[in-house]
Amino acid sequence: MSSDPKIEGYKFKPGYSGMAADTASDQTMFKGVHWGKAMMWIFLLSDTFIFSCFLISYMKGRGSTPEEWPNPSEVFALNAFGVPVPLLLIAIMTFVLITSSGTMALAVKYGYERNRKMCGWLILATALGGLTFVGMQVFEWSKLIHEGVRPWENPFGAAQFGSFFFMITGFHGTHVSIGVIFLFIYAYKTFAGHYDEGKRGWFTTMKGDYVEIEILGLYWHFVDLVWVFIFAFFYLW
Amino acid sequence: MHVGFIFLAVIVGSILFHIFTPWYWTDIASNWGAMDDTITLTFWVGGGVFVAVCLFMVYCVFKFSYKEGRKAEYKPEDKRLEKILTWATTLGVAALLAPGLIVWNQYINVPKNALSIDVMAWQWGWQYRLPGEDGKLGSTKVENINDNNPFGIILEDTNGRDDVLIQSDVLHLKNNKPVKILLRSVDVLHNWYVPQFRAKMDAVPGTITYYWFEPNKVGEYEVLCAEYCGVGHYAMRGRVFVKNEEDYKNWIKEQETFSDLIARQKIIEFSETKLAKK
Amino acid sequence: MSEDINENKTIQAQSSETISGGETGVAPDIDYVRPAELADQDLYHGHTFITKWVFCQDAKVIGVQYFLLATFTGIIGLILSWLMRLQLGFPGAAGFMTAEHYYQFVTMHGMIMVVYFLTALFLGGFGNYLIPLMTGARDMVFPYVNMVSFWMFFVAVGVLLASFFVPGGPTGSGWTLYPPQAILEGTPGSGMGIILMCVSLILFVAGFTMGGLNYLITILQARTRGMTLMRMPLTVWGIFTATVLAMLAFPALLVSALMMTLDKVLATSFFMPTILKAGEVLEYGGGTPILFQHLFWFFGHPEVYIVALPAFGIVSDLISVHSRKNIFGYRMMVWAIVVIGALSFFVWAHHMYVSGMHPWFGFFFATTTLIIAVPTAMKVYNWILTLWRGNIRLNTVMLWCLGFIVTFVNGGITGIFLGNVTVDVPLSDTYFVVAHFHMVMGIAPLMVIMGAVYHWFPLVAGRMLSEKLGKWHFWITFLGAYSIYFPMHYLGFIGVPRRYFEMYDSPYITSAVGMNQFISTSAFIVGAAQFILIYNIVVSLKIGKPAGKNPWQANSLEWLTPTVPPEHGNWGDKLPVVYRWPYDFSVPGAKEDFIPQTTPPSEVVETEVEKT
Amino acid sequence: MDEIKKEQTTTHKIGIYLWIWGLLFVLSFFSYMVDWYQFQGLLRWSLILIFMFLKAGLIMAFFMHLFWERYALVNVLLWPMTAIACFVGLMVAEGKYTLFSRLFYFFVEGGQ
Repeated sequence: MSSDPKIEGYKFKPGYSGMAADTASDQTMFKGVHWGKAMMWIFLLSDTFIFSCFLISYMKGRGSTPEEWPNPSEVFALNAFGVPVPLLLIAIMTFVLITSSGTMALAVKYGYERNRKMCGWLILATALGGLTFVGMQVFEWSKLIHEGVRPWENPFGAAQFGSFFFMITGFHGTHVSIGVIFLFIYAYKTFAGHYDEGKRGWFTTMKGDYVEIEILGLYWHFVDLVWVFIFAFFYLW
Repeated sequence: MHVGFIFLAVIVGSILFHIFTPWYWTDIASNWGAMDDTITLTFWVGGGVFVAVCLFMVYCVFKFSYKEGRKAEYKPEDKRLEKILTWATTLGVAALLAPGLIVWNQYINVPKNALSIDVMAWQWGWQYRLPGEDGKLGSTKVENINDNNPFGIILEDTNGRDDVLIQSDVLHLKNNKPVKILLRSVDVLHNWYVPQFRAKMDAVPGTITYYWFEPNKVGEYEVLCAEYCGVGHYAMRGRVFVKNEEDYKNWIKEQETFSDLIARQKIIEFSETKLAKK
Repeated sequence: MSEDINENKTIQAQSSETISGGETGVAPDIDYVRPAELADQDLYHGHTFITKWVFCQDAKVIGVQYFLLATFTGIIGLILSWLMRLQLGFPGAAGFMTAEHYYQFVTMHGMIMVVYFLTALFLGGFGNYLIPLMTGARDMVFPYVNMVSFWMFFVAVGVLLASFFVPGGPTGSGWTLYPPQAILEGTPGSGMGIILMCVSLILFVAGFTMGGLNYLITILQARTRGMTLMRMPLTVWGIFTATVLAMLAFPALLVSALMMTLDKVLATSFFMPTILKAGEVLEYGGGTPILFQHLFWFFGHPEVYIVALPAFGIVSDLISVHSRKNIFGYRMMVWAIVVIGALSFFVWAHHMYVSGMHPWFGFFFATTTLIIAVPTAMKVYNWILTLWRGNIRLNTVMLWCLGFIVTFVNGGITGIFLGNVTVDVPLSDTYFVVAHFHMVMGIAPLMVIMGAVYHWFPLVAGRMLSEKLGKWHFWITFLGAYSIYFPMHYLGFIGVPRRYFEMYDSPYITSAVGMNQFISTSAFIVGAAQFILIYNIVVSLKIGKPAGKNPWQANSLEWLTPTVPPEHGNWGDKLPVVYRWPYDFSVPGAKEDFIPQTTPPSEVVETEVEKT
Repeated sequence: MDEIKKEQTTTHKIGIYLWIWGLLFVLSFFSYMVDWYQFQGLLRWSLILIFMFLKAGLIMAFFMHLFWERYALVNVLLWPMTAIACFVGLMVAEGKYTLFSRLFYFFVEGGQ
C-alpha cells in the first residue's frame, strides 16, 4: 500500500533501482504482494488482451466496411420528456458503474482497516450498483432488439454494428454479472466474519483474509476500466 | 564413437542429397529470377551455418566424449566470444534480409504497362477477364453474378462493356508482357499459383488482391490452387499458355466481349419471346 | 493440513537469523540467506483414492495426468498422420479414404499435435511436475485451481474427440480454421464439427489460463530462500516465458473462436463477406476473412514459441548435466528466451505474406522476424559451446539432445527462408512449409520431450529406463524422422502445394512419387518406433534398475528431495535453501564434478567456484 | 496460506478516493459533452481519447492502487501493452487498406 511492506532482511529501494533489486532478489519478485492479488493482476492482463482483441476486431471491422455505420448517438438516444436525448441511458450506466467502482474502492480501504460493518455495506452497495448496471443493459438490449437490431442485421446500417454490439457488451455484461455474484458472496462472507477469523474457503481450503476484498476490487475496477474503453470506442466514435 | 560417425553420415548425406537430388525447382518462366537468387543466397548462407554447427557438434562428440577422471572446463561466460557471435549473426541476417526487402518492393509495385487480368475463383474453378481496347476492367459485384453476367460486372460501368470474358480455365498470356493479376473470389480463399512463375497471392472474398509477373518463356503451364479451399482443393487446376505476340492476338480475337455476350443474350431472349408468342 | 510443518518452518527461519549475526559485530556469515518472507504453504493432503489420484491437488500428480492425457491424444494424432501418409504415398491403398476424410485427418492431426499434445505436454505436464520442484516450492500456489485446470483440459479433449462422432464428422478446414471455408458447405465438418472445435478450444484456453496463472505465480512469488530468478534452471525459464506467451496469446484464439462460432450459429458476418455459393448469394456480407487470420496468427506465432521455449530450456539443462559442464553463457540464454518471447508478439503476419493483407506489412514483419533469428542463433551457439570441452556422456538423454540440435538448426534455418518475405513467396503453401514446421516445432521439441522422459523418469518412477531400448528408440526415431522431413523440403522446391489429397497428374510432381512412398514408409516406421518407449516405460516400471537419489549427479533441486520419488509437499520438514545456480559442474578444486544448489559456500571455499 | 510478515497495513486517507471519484464523474461528463455538442473530426477524436486515457489512468493508478505499487509490478503489467499498441496500429492500416480496395474495385466511381 502507501508505504512498502516491511520484510525482514530486505531493504526496499525506490523506483527503477528498486525494480531491479526486487527482480534480482530471491523468493518473490513482487515484494509483499499476496499470491491471490498477483494472480488477479496477471489474469486481468490476460483479460485485457481478450477485450483488446474484441475492440481491435471491432475497429478493423468497422474501418473496412463501405456501408454506413449507424450513428450511435442516434441509435442509443432515449426519449426523456418527449425529447430524444443522445446516449442518455449510456450516460446513466456509466454513472452507476463509476459509483460502484468508488464504493468498491472504499470497501477495500475499510477492509484493510478491519472495519467489518462498513466494508460489508460498501460491498453490498457495489453489488447493487452492478445489478442496476446489468438491469439497464438488459433494458438497452431489449429496446434495440425491439427496434429490429439483431446480431446479423439491423435497420440502421452496416450489419456488423449489431454483431459487435451484442458480442462486446455481452462479454462485458457477463463479466459484470460474474462480478455481482462474487460481490454478494463476499458481502456475506464479510458480514459473517470469515475474513476476521481466517475461515477457510469452501473449495480451496485457503484461509480468509481481507486481501480478498482487494482482489475482488481489482476485478471490479477492471470491469469499470473496460467500460471506459467501450464507452469511448463504441458509443462516442 | 559410432554416434559421431552416424551424425557425420547424416550431415554428409544431406549435402550429397542436395547435390544429386533429381527434385529441384522447375525452370523459371517469369521475371522473378530475383526470388530464385534470394533462395539460393539464403540456401548457401543457411546451409553453411547448418553444416558448420553440426560439424562442430560432431567434433565435440568425437573429442570430448566421456572419459573417467577427465574434468570438463569450468567457464560460465565468455563475453568476448558471445559478442563476436552476436554481431556476426546480426550481420549475416541483415545480409539476407536486405535483398529480400528490395525484391519485395519490386513485387508490390506493379509496372505501369502491366496488363490487368481479373482472375475469378470459386469452389472449384477459375475464369478470367481481360480489359478490352480501353485497357480498363469494369467494376464487379458478387451480387450481380448470374448466368447472364457470369463475372458480376456492374452494368452501369462503361469500362466493362468491352472486357474480354474467358469462361474457361485456360488463360493465354503474351510473352514478355507484364501482367497484373487481380484476384477475387466469390466464396472462400483460393490462390492462383503457377510454380514456374514463382509468384502467388491469395484470392480473398470481399476484397481484391494483386500481384504481378512477366512471363518470359513460351509454353504451357499448370495453375494450382495453393490455398486450402475445401474438398475440391487438390483438383482445382487450370492451364496457362504463354504465347508470342502473333498467336496471342489470334487467340484474343476469338474471345467474346461483355457486349457480345449481352447482344447474344438479347438475341436469345428475343427468339425466346417470339417462340413463346407463337 | 500441516500445522506441524508450519512450526518447523518458523524455527528454521529463526535459526538462520541468528546465524546471520550481522549486528553482533562478528564477520558476516558467507552462508547467510534472508529469512523466509512467507509462512509455509499449507496443503490439502488427499486421503482417499479419489482425492489422491483422480481429483488430486498435488502438482506432480496433475503433471503426470496431463502427461498421460496429452500422450493419449498425441497417439491419436500419430494414427491420423499414418492414415494421411498412407494416402499420400500409396493413393487408394485405404479404401475408405475420401478427400473429406483426408482433410479431416489433416486438420485434427494438426490441431491435436500443436495444442492438445505439445502445449499440454510441455506446460501442463513438465510445467506442473517440475516448476514446484525446481523452484523449491511445496506445490503450486493454488492447488485447487490447478486441479480444475486439468479437468477442464480433460473436458476439452472430450469435446474434441466427440467431434469424430457427430454428423458430418470433425472439421476439415485445416488446423488454421480459416473462414469462410471453415463454416461453409464444401468443407467437411462445417456443421457440428467446427462448432465443437471452437468450443473445445475455448474450454482449453479457459483451463489453461487456470494452470498458467499457477505456473507464473509459483515462479514469481513462491520460490524458496536463495532462489533468485537468475538461479533458476533454464527449464523453468523456458516454461515461464512460454506461459507468459500463452496467457497473452490465447486470448486472441479465444476471441477468434468465439467470433467464428457466432458467424456459424447466429450468421453474424465478422469474417464473412458477400458470398456466392451454388448460384445463391448467402445471407452474409461485409466481413473480412483476413481479420481472422490476423487474430489467429497473433495467437499462432507465440504458440510456436509456447512449444519451442520449454524445449529450449529443457534441452539446455539436459545438455549441461550430461556433458558435465556449466551451460555456456547462462545470462545470454535467459535473455535470449525473454527476447524471443517478447518479439514473438510482433512477427505474427509472417504467416500471411501471400494472404492479401496490406502489402507494406511485408517489410515490417520480415524485419522483425529476422531479428528473432539472432537470439535464436545465440542459443544454438551456446548449446554447442556447452558441449565443447565438456565431458560428454553419450547416453540416451544426450543422444536426444544431439538429435534436437541437428533437427532444430535445420528447421531454424528453413525458418529464415520463410521469414524473409521474398523467399517466402514461392515457398509458402508448399511442402517446404510442412517440412519446415514439422522439423522445427514437431521433431525438435519431440526430441526434447523424449530426452526429458529418459532424464526425469528415474525421478518420477524411482527406476531407470532401459538404455538399450532407449538407443534403439532414438536411432530409429531420429534417422527416420530426418529422412521424412529433409527430402520433403525438395517437394516444396518443386512447388507441390500442401493439403493436396492427390497430386500425381501434374508432370513435374509425378517425379516425386518415389519420394512420397519413401517418406510414407519412414513415417510408418518412426510412428511404430514410439511404441518402444511405451514398452520401455511399462517394463521399467516393474523391473527397471532402481534409480536411487540423483542418478545423473545433477545440481538442480528436483533431485535433492528427501524421498525419491518426491512426496506431496516435496521437501519433508524443511524447505531447501539455495546458494548457487544449478550449473556448477566440474568446478576446479571440488571433490566431485558437481555442486548441488543447496551446498552452502562454506563447504566449497577451497574451490574456484564463481559467485552466482 | 501466505501471510505476509508485515506491520498492520496502513491505508490511504478517504479524501484521495473521494477526489478520484469526483474526477471520474467530471471526466465522464466531459466525454458525454463531446457527443452532446457533436464535435467532429480530429477534435472529437482527441477529446475522446484524452478523456478515456485520463479516466483509465485514474482508475488504474488510484482505485487499483497501481500508483502505490512497486515498479516491478507496474512494469510487468504495462509493457505487454506495446504488443496491443502494435496490433492496433497495424489493424488501423489494414482496415484502411481493405476499405480502399473495396471502394476502388467494387464501386463504379473508382473503376479500374
